[in-house]
Amino acid sequence: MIKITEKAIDVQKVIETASNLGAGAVNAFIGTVRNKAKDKNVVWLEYEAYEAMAVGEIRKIIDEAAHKWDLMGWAVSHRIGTLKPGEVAVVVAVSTAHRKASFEACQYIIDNVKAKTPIWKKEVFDDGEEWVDARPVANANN
Amino acid sequence: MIKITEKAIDVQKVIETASNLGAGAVNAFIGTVRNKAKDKNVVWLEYEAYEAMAVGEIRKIIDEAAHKWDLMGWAVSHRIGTLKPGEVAVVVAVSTAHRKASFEACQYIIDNVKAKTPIWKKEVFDDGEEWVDARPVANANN
Amino acid sequence: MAMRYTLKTFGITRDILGGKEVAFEMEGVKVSELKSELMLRFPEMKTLNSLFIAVNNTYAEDDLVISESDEIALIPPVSGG
Amino acid sequence: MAMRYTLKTFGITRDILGGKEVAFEMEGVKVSELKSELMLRFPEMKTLNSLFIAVNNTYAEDDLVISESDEIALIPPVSGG
Repeated sequence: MIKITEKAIDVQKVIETASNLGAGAVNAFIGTVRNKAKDKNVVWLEYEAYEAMAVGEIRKIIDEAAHKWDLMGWAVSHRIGTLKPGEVAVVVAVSTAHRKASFEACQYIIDNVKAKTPIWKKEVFDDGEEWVDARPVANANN
Repeated sequence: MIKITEKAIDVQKVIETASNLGAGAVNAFIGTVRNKAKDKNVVWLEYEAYEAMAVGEIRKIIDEAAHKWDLMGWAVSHRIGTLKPGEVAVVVAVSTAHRKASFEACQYIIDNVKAKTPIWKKEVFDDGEEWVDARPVANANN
Repeated sequence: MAMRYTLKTFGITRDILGGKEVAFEMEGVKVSELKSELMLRFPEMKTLNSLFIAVNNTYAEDDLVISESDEIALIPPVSGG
Repeated sequence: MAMRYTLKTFGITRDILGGKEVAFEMEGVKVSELKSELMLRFPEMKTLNSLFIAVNNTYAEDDLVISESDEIALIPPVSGG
């Protein structure tokens, strides 16, 4: 399951989707909205995705991971829209026969989802807003 | 939260207990009962714990992890009693500011819980039963 | 002959170009030419950490030839998760 | 003088000793002596991958001196998770 959604993510459901009777290990990564960024208070975040492409890019990453490790189940869900601190932005869950592979595969997937998937977030502070990582830090507040 | 329980583990609740508003990352490991072991069908598992000591040993492991990484939240729940394939035997969840530490800390905790905590499991097959890892493999079926 | 492309914008590129889908006319037919022309007309694009072009939902190489009917998207630095 | 210890058993050691809490008399007063005596009286204990003794909820070193009022537990190879 690959899902880009405006609705709150049901973490339990993502984990269940990734589970498998033959698997002994499930690893889940849950990315949540922090209440601080660059020492400023985060009021909310805005996420947007190029949805058609994002799903395809995540599928490529999953295929790579399934090739490197013996994935018995997997699920990725990414939220878009307006998110408040504490809310869940992304969940990646994988199941494997043994635990080491579950950690490695899950980390591979979230690292690549963050690096390659066309999804963007804007941090909205008390005193301004900023597209994350768009510009070098020195120009970030221009 | 450290819990040794005969009741089904509420995975979502363990994850929520480990979450923290200042954290951007939660990693959760879920150990489930496989339907196969040593190429035989697992009918059920029996888990038992030396409870008073197990809680203390897990606490030491958490303290070590909190010292190595900056844990913002954590929770460990281990099931005991009779478990069927597919059921959740253990959940470890930690939250940290950034994702790399969440993977490392969670893996450290589950690796050590498995190696050091006085909890035992017996695999019950169609044709016999066996305390896991109790004896060298060559003697396992004596 | 000038070509008329339709550009989908995301993140900071939407703020810079001022629209979700922007008509863009230019003589060039390659991804590299599109990038140069964007930097020329919108100098703020040069301040970004990176800019990729996706054509029909796939990251495109610089020498890919684009046509008016392609789905062309501007991909500024991603920051999901 | 023989001491009378109470041993808590877990996992396979319960099957071998045949009880959850087993009275165990011996002359020795050290963890190492308890281990040797167990191997002697229950030779099957020698087939285990490992055997630790916990005294008052903590893994005990071989030279620790035990007393009749201690909570003494046999810890065969653990297999949680």
